[in-house]
Amino acid sequence: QASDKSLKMATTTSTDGTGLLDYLIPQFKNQTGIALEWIPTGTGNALKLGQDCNVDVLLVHAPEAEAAFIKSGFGKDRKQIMYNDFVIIGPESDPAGIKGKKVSDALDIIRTGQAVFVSRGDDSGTHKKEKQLWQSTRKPLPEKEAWYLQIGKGMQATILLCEEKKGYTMTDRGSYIKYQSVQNNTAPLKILIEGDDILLNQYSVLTLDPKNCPHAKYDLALEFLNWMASPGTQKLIGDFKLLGQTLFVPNAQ
Amino acid sequence: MPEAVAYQLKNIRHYYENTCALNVDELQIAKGSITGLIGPNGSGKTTLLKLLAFAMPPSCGDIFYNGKKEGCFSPVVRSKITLLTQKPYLLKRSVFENIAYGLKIRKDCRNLDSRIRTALAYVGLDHAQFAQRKWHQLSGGEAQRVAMAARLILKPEVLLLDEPVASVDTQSARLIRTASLNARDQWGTTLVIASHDLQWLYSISDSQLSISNGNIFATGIENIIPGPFEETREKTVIKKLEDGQILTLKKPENKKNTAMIKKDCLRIKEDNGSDNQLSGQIISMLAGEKSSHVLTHICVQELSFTLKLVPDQICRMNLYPGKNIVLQFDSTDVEWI
Amino acid sequence: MPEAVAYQLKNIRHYYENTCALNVDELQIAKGSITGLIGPNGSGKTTLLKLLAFAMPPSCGDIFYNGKKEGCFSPVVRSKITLLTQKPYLLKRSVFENIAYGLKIRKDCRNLDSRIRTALAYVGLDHAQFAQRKWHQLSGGEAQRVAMAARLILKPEVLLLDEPVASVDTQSARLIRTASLNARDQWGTTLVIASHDLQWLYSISDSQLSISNGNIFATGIENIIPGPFEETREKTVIKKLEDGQILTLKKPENKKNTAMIKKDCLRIKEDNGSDNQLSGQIISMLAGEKSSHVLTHICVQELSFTLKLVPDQICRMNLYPGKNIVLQFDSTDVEWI
Amino acid sequence: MDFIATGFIKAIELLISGDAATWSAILATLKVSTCSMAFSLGAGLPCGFLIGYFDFKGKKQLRTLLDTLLSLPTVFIGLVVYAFITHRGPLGEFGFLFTLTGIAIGQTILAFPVVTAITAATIEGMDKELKLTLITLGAGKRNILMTCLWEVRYGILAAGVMAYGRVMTEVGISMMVGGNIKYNTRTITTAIALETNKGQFADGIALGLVLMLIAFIVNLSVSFLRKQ
Amino acid sequence: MDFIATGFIKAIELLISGDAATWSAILATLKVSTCSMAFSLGAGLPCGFLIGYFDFKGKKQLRTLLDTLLSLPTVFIGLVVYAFITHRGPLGEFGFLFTLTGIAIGQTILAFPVVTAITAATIEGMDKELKLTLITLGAGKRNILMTCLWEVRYGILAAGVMAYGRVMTEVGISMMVGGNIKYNTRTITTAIALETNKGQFADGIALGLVLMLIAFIVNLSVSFLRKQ
Ligand SMILES: Nc1ncnc2c1ncn2[C@@H]1O[C@H](COP(=O)(O)OP(=O)(O)OP(=O)(O)O)[C@@H](O)[C@H]1O
Ligand SMILES: Nc1ncnc2c1ncn2[C@@H]1O[C@H](COP(=O)(O)OP(=O)(O)OP(=O)(O)O)[C@@H](O)[C@H]1O
Ligand SMILES: [Mg+2]
Ligand SMILES: [Mg+2]
Repeated sequence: QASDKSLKMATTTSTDGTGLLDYLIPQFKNQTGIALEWIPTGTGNALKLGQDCNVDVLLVHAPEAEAAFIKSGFGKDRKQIMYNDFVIIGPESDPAGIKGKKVSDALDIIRTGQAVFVSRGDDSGTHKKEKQLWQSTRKPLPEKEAWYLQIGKGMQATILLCEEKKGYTMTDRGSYIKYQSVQNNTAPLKILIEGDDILLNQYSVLTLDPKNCPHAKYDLALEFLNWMASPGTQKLIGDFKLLGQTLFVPNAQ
Repeated sequence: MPEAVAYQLKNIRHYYENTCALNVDELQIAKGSITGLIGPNGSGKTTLLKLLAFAMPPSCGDIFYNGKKEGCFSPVVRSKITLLTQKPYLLKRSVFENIAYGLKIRKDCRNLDSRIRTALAYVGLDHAQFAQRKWHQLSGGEAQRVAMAARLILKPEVLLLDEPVASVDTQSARLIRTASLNARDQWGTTLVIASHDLQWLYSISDSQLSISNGNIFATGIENIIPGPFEETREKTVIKKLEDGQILTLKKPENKKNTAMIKKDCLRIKEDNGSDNQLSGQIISMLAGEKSSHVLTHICVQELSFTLKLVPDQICRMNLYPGKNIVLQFDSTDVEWI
Repeated sequence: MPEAVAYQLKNIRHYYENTCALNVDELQIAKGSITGLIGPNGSGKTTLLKLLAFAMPPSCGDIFYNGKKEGCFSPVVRSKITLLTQKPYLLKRSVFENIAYGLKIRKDCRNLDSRIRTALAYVGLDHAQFAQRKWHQLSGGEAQRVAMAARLILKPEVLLLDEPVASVDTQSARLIRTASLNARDQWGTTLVIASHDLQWLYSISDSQLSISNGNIFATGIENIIPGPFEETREKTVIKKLEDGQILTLKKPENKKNTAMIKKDCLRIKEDNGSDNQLSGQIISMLAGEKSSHVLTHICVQELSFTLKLVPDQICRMNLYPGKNIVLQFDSTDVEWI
Repeated sequence: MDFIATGFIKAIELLISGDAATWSAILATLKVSTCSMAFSLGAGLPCGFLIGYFDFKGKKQLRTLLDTLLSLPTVFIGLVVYAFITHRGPLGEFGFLFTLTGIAIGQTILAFPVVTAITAATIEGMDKELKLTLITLGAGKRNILMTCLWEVRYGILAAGVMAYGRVMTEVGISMMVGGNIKYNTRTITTAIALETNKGQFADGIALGLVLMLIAFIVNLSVSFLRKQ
Repeated sequence: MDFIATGFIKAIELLISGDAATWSAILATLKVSTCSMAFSLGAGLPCGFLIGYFDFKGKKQLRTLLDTLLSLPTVFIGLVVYAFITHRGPLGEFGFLFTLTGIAIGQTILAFPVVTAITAATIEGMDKELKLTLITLGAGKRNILMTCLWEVRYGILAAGVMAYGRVMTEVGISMMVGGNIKYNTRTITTAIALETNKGQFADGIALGLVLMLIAFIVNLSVSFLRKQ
């Protein structure tokens, strides 16, 4: 009985780590009777799991990779669900002096000043976004430079390493709020840049193409997709707060 | 009816790496016999016993047991033949469990306790005192005797004993002798026993095999004269002893370098007929198997000789241990091996 | 000048768990002496030797070496005293390395090769043939002899030997005897030797200690009559032998249950003066240390007795192994232990 | 430093309060570790025995190979198992992916060389006389196997606890093959990894302590096999 | 399945092409594993010897504790080490965090119980006669330690390769304490974890093979200690 009304979803660590799914999914179960299990992992691995038909549905945030995924015939439907925004954080003293600057200018200052910049370097949605920011400076991506640390870890670990190294990094707002809450709001890293258009981060649900994955539960996946986009759920997302701050902005059309 | 044969060995050679430790062209061991195995260290006694126990296959040659070629894990071999190894190893459990092990393997656990009591009594150990001891709570000789009990309890068809009395006191050696004879008489067990305690071995065995350098002689306790020898111009070789005395022996055939003299060919001086006259000293005299003769050890410098004497001669010549005598034998009585 | 004392033991008790394995009130061992240790299995020989080697501390009591109380890792003890253990253990390396080990520890590596050649010769092993063998490529007796060589090469002040000839052939036993005497004569080594080969032990030791149930008697090779005994109405106890013969002994003091008779108190029947008359058989006769007397073993059913006879008596009475005789002793000559 | 102290307190809270997620992870951990230990011991002990007991050509090479297998990274094992049991893999139809069974398979592969290598080393160090003694007492092949293993039981015990430690602490396989699904395939180690990744160090410490408590209880219960 | 085959080819390419990131990870792995093995052997062999050689009160309890330490999850060790060497921690001023030294410290803690436990078990299984023989040959305490270890060298070797396997395959410590910084503290295992997380399974397999190649070479070079 459980087997026909259950779904497996691969998702990024941020949706799990912030507690959003723990908040949403029981309601999904209540309303539809579908038990959803999720596998928190990197965006790259999540897409791979979908490609191999090991899950039924995806919740990820890498628009370009998602488009490619559908184009290759692995995915079928894609629906934007919500976004959050990225911020650039650094030591409160801001030794490089980037506070309030435009993103591309700030990155140029970091590059020329050789201030430590910590990159997730894990091909996650966040990492892809960060690379996009560097591209916006129209200079080659930093790689082996000593000040550019690619650490290949999750967001929290990246922030903590950044704190140790007294450097700068880019993070989604949810992770930053979480970081602050763990540190009892005495965190030495502060938000230095926010609100730039380029810093928006779109989350979408993808269903798998039944042609590629005939065994995947396409119908249930579609039900989940629609449920996520439904006005009720959208309101739930909007109401989800951590330390009194909204993390995700619902934007399903 | 010819005597039933337990073992038949044909053209056995055993090599450790490249050295030949055993070299037996032909050997038969009769059922129900007790065979003593005598030879210096490294002569191949243990090797032979391991082969007889089918604990390792010979490098080449065939061993027949009851007329059949057997292998290591043949059920006949494993359930009927047992070997008391030279360094007895006790399993890391109690004495009781050690002795019971063989029976448990055979799934034969009736009256276990009383049978173990009997087995311990065979080797002179008290059940109450020893049965529950751990393997490491025993003295050297006690461990040896527990190992012996673990073999006796199996009532084996063949009992191979490798120095069963090496570190055992005289009283217990006598018990082991009684138990061994008992096994033969009651269960028809065939025994092969290696030991350096010639007196003990002689008192238990029907016949003896001498081993030297891996070669076997079925003729009993022989006298071995090891090389080197010097050649002379005549057809003889000589050996000089430490005090200058000289042995003269007939020349060996090719390559053989160890001389052997039968006990019967040795005489304590009465006439002057022999070409070898050696002054030596009697060290010990032991009662032979049926008390009708006395085994006498004589030491001539670095050599030692064994003679069989009759009580008559001893009394006539007033022989006693410690007495200096002259030993003689003919150089032509020597055999080369 | 009084004889120098190597060891002095005072009120030594040694317990394994709760059983007392050794109980020595007072014992002295003179420098340069060779002491034989005789006793049945489990009597405490190995325990005593381990204590003398300071390899383990006694449960209580003091051991003085050269007048000083020493501990296990005192440099004097470790460099001067060595023990050949009952089960010789060879290190997992070549024979050469095994023998060299003690010297290497002492950082004394001059002429290593030639010294090892000498040590091997002491025990009758050929350097070319054995030096490079691995520890597991040896027969039982060869291993024993290698272990002996490893002790001899150290030229120790004290050499403790626990059954050095247990699985060694007669020829090598003689070599080990020579080497031991040599050690005493050349280096002044003090030796304590435990062995069940009484003939061999008797031929090497100046004096013997008998051990029984952990108790030591300094009087030499004694005759022990184990219990149980039955009490009679008079002031005696008796022991019935298997064939019905009866021994009568004076009553023991409290709790003692093992009887001992000195060799000198045993006689082969000439008169009729004793209350114990036992018919038995001579089993063996061995030459004593200085050839002036003959050790004679007599078996009376399950008991065995040892006598010291002079050649004279042997010739007069025409004694020889195998002869049936009557043994006699006075019940008052018995001591209880 | 604070988070270690906090972790201690949290560990006690987790256990007392009966936190459902924690207990589910504990249960999952116990299930897979029991399973994988049973299989790896069942296969590893005989294999180790054979390798240690017999002398054969190529033994040394085999031992070196076995030692190399000890360095199999858990993620690597996870990947390989994944390749086999993924939906499109040769064993896809059994649906082992993201199940405890899948994790157990991977952990068995992880523990097998550990058990085998230590058993082989222990059997090799065994007194050669034992072999001879058993044969001469009439032991068959099976008896020899069982008795030898029992004789060297301290070594075998070491093999067991070592493999157990390996299985209990691995993350790569559980993560890769199990998928770290809450209330299902989340084990204590993947939970620790997750908490740590979230920056919840105190929770990580707490779960680590819980894991060690389990290990302690298990080790205590096999310690009767130890020499007294 | 394909990615395993692809991984094989990629492994060869990585090594031949001299890929800078891979070689940097190889070097980092070699450095920390050598360091941590040296320290854990240096401390673990004597400790294991003492525990196995002497009989003392509480020995059994100590052994159980040691067995429990075998189940120290690497992430847990990583967290504890992190707590000490973070710049707010008691050893913060040394700046060990996110350095290879930090990883080596953690891995030493990981390998120490492994070495100690197996050494103790091996020494415990040693023939009691050896002890007596060494004493009677005049060996001092140091000689006894060294000779005993050499006598049971197959067991010690097992302890070594087992600890090496543990050190080579752990991810938690390297990740947590090292920080997985590319070209700096990224080791092969953290690189594998990363690639796997990225879904680059073939790269994960390739790096895993590289790791095992290193382990193979190391094991081969100590295999001369094995019985011939
Ligand atoms: N494993 C082995 N490898 C090489 N040579 C060996 C091995 N075992 C025994 N030998 C050699 O084979 C010969 C015969 O050995 P064996 O053990 O049969 O002698 P033995 O007659 O029992 O001697 P002992 O009286 O000392 O017990 C000896 O020269 C010995 O050195
Ligand atoms: N480790 C031990 N634990 C308990 N009892 C022991 C232990 N070792 C020896 N014993 C007992 O102590 C007594 C003396 O033992 P010891 O080894 O000294 O005898 P031994 O005279 O050397 O005998 P053997 O002639 O058999 O070598 C024996 O009764 C023996 O059973
Ligand atoms: Mg032998
Ligand atoms: Mg003894």
